Amino acid sequence: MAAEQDSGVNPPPDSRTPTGTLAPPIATDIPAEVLTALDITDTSANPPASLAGREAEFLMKLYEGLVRTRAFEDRMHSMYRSGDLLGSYYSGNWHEAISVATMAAMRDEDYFAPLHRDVGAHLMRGVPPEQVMASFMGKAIGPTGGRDGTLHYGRLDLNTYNPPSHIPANYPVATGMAFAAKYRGEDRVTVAVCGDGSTSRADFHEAVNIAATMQLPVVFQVQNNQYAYSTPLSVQTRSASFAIKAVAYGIPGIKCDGTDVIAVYDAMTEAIERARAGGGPTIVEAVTMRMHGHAEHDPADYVLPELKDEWGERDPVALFENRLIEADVLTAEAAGRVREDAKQWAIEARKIALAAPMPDPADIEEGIYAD
Amino acid sequence: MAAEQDSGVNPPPDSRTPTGTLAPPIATDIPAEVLTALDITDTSANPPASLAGREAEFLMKLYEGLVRTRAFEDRMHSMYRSGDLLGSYYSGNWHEAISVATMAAMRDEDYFAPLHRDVGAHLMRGVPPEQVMASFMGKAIGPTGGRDGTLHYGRLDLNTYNPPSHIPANYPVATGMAFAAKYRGEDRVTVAVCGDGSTSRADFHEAVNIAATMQLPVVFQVQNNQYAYSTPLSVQTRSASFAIKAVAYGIPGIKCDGTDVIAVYDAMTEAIERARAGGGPTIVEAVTMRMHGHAEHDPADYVLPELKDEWGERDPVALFENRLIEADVLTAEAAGRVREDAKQWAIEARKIALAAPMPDPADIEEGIYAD
Amino acid sequence: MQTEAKDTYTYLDAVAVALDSEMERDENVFLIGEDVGQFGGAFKVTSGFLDKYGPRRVVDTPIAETGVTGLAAGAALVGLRPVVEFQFADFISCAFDPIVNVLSRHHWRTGDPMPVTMRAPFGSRLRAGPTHSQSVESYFAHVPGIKIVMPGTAADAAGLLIASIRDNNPVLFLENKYLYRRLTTPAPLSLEPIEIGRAHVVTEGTDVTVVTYSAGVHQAVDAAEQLAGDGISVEVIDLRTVVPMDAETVFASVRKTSRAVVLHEAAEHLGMGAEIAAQIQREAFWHLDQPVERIAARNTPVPTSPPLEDAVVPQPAEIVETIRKVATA
Amino acid sequence: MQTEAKDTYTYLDAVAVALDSEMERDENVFLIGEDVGQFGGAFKVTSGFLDKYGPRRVVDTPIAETGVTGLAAGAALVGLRPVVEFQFADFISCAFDPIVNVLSRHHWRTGDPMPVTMRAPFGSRLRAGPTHSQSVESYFAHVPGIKIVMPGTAADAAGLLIASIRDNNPVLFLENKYLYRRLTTPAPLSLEPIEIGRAHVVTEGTDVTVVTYSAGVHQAVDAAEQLAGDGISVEVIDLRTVVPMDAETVFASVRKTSRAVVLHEAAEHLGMGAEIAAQIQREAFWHLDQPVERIAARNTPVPTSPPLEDAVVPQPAEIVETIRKVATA
Ligand SMILES: Cc1ncc(C[n+]2csc(CCOP(=O)(O)OP(=O)(O)O)c2C)c(N)n1
Ligand SMILES: Cc1ncc(C[n+]2csc(CCOP(=O)(O)OP(=O)(O)O)c2C)c(N)n1
Ligand SMILES: [Mg+2]
Ligand SMILES: [Mg+2]
Repeated sequence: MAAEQDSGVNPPPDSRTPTGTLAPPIATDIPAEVLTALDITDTSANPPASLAGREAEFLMKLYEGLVRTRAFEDRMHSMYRSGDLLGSYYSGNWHEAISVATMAAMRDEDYFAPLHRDVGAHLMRGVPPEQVMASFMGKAIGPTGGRDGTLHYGRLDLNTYNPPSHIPANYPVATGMAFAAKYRGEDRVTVAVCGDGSTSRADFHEAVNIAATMQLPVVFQVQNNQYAYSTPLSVQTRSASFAIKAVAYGIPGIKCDGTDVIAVYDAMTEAIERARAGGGPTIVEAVTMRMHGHAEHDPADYVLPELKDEWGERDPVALFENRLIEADVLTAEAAGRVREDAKQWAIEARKIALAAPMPDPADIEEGIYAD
Repeated sequence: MAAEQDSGVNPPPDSRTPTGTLAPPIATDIPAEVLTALDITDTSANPPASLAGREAEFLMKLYEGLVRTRAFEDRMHSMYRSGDLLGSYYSGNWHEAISVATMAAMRDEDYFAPLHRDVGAHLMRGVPPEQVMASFMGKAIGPTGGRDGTLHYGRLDLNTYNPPSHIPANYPVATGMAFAAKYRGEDRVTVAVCGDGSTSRADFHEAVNIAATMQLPVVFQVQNNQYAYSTPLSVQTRSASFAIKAVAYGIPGIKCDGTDVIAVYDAMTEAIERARAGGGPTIVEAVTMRMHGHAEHDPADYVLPELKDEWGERDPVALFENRLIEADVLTAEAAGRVREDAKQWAIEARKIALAAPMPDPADIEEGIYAD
Repeated sequence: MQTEAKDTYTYLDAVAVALDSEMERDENVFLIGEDVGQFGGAFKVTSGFLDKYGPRRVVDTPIAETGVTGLAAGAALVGLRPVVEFQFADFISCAFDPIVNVLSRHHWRTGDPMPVTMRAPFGSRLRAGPTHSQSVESYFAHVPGIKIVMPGTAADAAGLLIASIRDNNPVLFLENKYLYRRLTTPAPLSLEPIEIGRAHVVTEGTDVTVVTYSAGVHQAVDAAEQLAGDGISVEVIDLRTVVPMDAETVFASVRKTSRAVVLHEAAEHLGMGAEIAAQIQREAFWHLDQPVERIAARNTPVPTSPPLEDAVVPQPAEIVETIRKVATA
Repeated sequence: MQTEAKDTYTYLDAVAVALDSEMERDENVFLIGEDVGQFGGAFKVTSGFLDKYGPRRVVDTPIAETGVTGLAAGAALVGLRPVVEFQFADFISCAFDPIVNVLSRHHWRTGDPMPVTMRAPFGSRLRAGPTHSQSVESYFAHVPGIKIVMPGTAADAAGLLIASIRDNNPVLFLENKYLYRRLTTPAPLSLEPIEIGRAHVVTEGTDVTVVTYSAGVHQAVDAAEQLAGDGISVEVIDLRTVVPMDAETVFASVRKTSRAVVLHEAAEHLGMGAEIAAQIQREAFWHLDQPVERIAARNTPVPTSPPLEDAVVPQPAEIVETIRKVATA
């Protein structure tokens, strides 16, 4: 019977363990000199990025962002469980450092093209939390008034693109936003985000290649959370890392620890400032772990327990909190207050979202065409 | 006025000179050790591959293939000019060494997924020359009986896929043929061919990535002829070479001189035998120059004269003929006979094609569905 | 595994059982798609298949709809019978190019085989919004060479999927995800193939013909029952396969009833209803007492929010009233 | 440059002049596509534009239809007005996904602007075979939110292209490549925009209405002239834009003539003729003396060989006879 044959096209399931944990293949397989010659930086195996020389105000801003994002996520998880949402919720747990650092490294006028795990980024950009909630509830106060839902809450007035589900359709769109900025001689940068799985698609390849040949001011961030739905990295790509894919496009690549908010901030800052100065695109890979299911309905029992345990230790919010306390930027007591504030803020948002009306269908056929 | 501004998104036209001539960027920019560490071989700047230890019979087979292919090309050029064809002809001049060497490196039972410049490969695989001509004339004896035309003459009974115009649609199809061979435990290899321009598309990326993760027995050949229609390499990609794009997929890459039939043979043989042995895909880049227009209607005046001159010297047929004569494998007289035979063979084919009938439209609506 | 013997089979079970039986029967059949292996697919249709058939025949892929569809074409060309799963029908847009330019035309161009089955869960009413609710049959129905199969019942899902896999052509097999777990059929589940291109007269009637397919069948039958109470006799035709379409069954019915309504959840403009109405008015013109009416979604994307989605996709009251109007005008 | 003052303008000249005038008028308009720069495009429409406008506004791209279309969407979102050239309409299949899932729905979802013009040379009769002869309007006409403009004359090509570029929506502007150099219009060429969504009654008549667009207009007018000799009065309507369609003009004509034929070179099955016939039979049912007939390509790909292509795409005799039959039956 077929199942017993060993001419398997894929390796058998047990051997398909995810690769790309923080002892990354590129650091072990490819010598550092080689990476340097290729313009690939890998800081992901380094000790945490140093806090030295960073202003307390800045560090506290990051911290508050992390805590708020986590508080929001926690609220969404319980809203999912209590049936407040129309469908599922795409958790960004363990992505908080990436979202918050990315927003900190960007200017308000920079364009942002997110995907589904970037809730923290939207919150940092100024989308009120009740609007995000409303998007998952079909409420009239959602950014699309209930026409679209779930993760589709990008607001162009906040220089953020609202992507469709098709991943990563935001990548080509981001090249266009960057094209426009360059066309007009503005020094805005565009940041596009996708996941490890999204890198396998047409849109990734065509967008990065176009942006590279045109030297557009865009940063392509890959949030490597080691899974695409149930699919581990080994089924997604055979390349040594996502950062190293930059070689195929003749641009620089950076790989960093996605649970270290400072490391992500430094990587994104380097890439963004290079783009702003006319140096073209960079691929920035931030490595983390998807700690929940693809969305809340998914128990994710395909994830190896060891991997969950290993990464469970690396909570980007707790890690940063501890470092700030160690560095005397924060006290445990102040941290408690920040957390409590954030919790109340999220609870308040839920109240508003629950009380908000459903949209009126009267004009649903309008708006197919712009005037 | 806009034309005078210098915030150009593309570099100004004059600076868009083609890169990637045989002093290739990767050889100069990226140290050899780096390429080795990445499993990229670049023999394209080497002296011609040695003839030592190759059997005369084998060398003569290559030579005859080159001469026939050239004779066929010459006939097609004049048939285009005399109005024998329905439309244009896509010349494979200066691609002859790639086609002939590739076929020599393959077994008959290996699958082949060509594109539009591979006429020599079809001839070597056994497509009668009048059938290829008929395909450009809409004649009933063409491989599709006039339903399709021009370059669409792949014959599955010769283990060759017949591609549509969309480039490189043959790449994903080739992964499927390779998948089937692996599925059945056969040791057939599949070779897929595309041009430099085709590498920018979805199909290239998705196919190579899939084949790499599944370790399918397929070789992805890129015929880098430095132009895609009018588009030079610098507009197509910023990567140092096409071979090095293999890094993005975690597979080996080889770059070779596409005007040296032995160099291509060696590169393809290495890649094919690796695939046959279960070692997965390779990207093989063969560098040449497109010496005619994209097709015969195109005067190609966008090509820099220096480039045409430089490459004009590198006629793959003449180069090999001279080497065989130098090595005493061939005499000038024998060469003349081979050339004259080939010319008559092509003239004969034209006669057959001209005399062939047009297809009968009676059953044109049949065959939409297979039984 | 959804394929064990059961008392009743859901629409989803039926798909799984059909897949299982074809894989048992023919070594050349294999499954390929995103998350179809250990995870069993986003809707769990292929749950347990990896354990039974192994990674050779149940193949997880990168996220690459273009490439995977092309791969299926290449494998089919040389003798395999791939069954591709699209996670949602909406993502088939990413495979539009190979479906149109490789799969659909290849046999006509060359005579080579192209037996690829493409399974995709489609449709609305799950509050899933514009990019998880699309009806995609019209994207492909204009293109010669693709068959489009859209079963409305669990029994048809099984029989038609078996026929699709055995068919030597590219078949788009569109599973209505709203029905997956809402519809059941009692055992035994027949594993006889059901001929592609044969409609099924679900309820016979004399006053008006309703031509529909997929979930529309149930909406039409519900409406027919309600209208029967008012003395209106509705004939409901389930096309089952929209390409090729069993036009003769439709024309025969309309010649009898003289009135016709087409119902589908795809948007009206250039939906299948346009082709069906155009054919009916041509072939049964002298029998028609009323113009052919179309009941379809508004010409908008499918919204997420419940009141909005309900305003866009056909609702029971609209269906009943439109049929009544055509039957009684 | 095809844009200098001339005595007569070809259809191709008209497109070039319109592009030039919009680029002069609006700094936000830029051209993007494969080989559009120094080479001037595969059909030489943009010849000379690089010299005049420079590489900032005339942008050659890698071969990447998906990516370039997405790029255009992003640029349009933030204030530019991209004009994308597809080398052949056949290759727009590679941009189906972004057109459907990004461009078409974005304004409806968000209220954001999406002014992208997509130019593509389409159509048959050039012996160019299955993948260089496609008519692609039906691929997109089912999708809400895209306008589809298909001029049949040089003057309309200019006026409608200007309107398309100024339109705040994604517009598919389909140029009939058979007409490029076969059709001329005398100077002066008007550069007034022509409203999108307005049909043009090309010849007035009383016996039968022919609804058509693009090259079909000339085939219909030729047939009308021939039939006039037999005393049959044909009204030819050039839709000019197939989405949105000027249905009122069509209905008014059919109410007058009581007979209708739709003509296009796309395949019949779910071609625009299906939608048009379905609408006519509904809105003018009581006026119709005959069913609406469709003249269209056979439901096959477009073959290369002349006798085969002629058997597939509508020919003059078939057009004349079908119109005569409908007019006189
Ligand atoms: C073109 C396309 N195919 C399939 C999907 C379904 N889908 C949504 S998210 C997802 C996994 C994405 O993985 P990754 O890019 O790693 O992002 P992550 O969810 O891990 O953040 C898939 C397969 C999609 N949205 N688009
Ligand atoms: C998807 C797609 N877009 C555009 C074209 C039109 N086209 C045909 S060949 C060609 C250039 C191909 O260049 P390259 O891949 O370098 O091959 P070469 O012709 O140089 O051998 C283009 C743009 C096409 N066939 N398919
Ligand atoms: Mg992921
Ligand atoms: Mg080339």
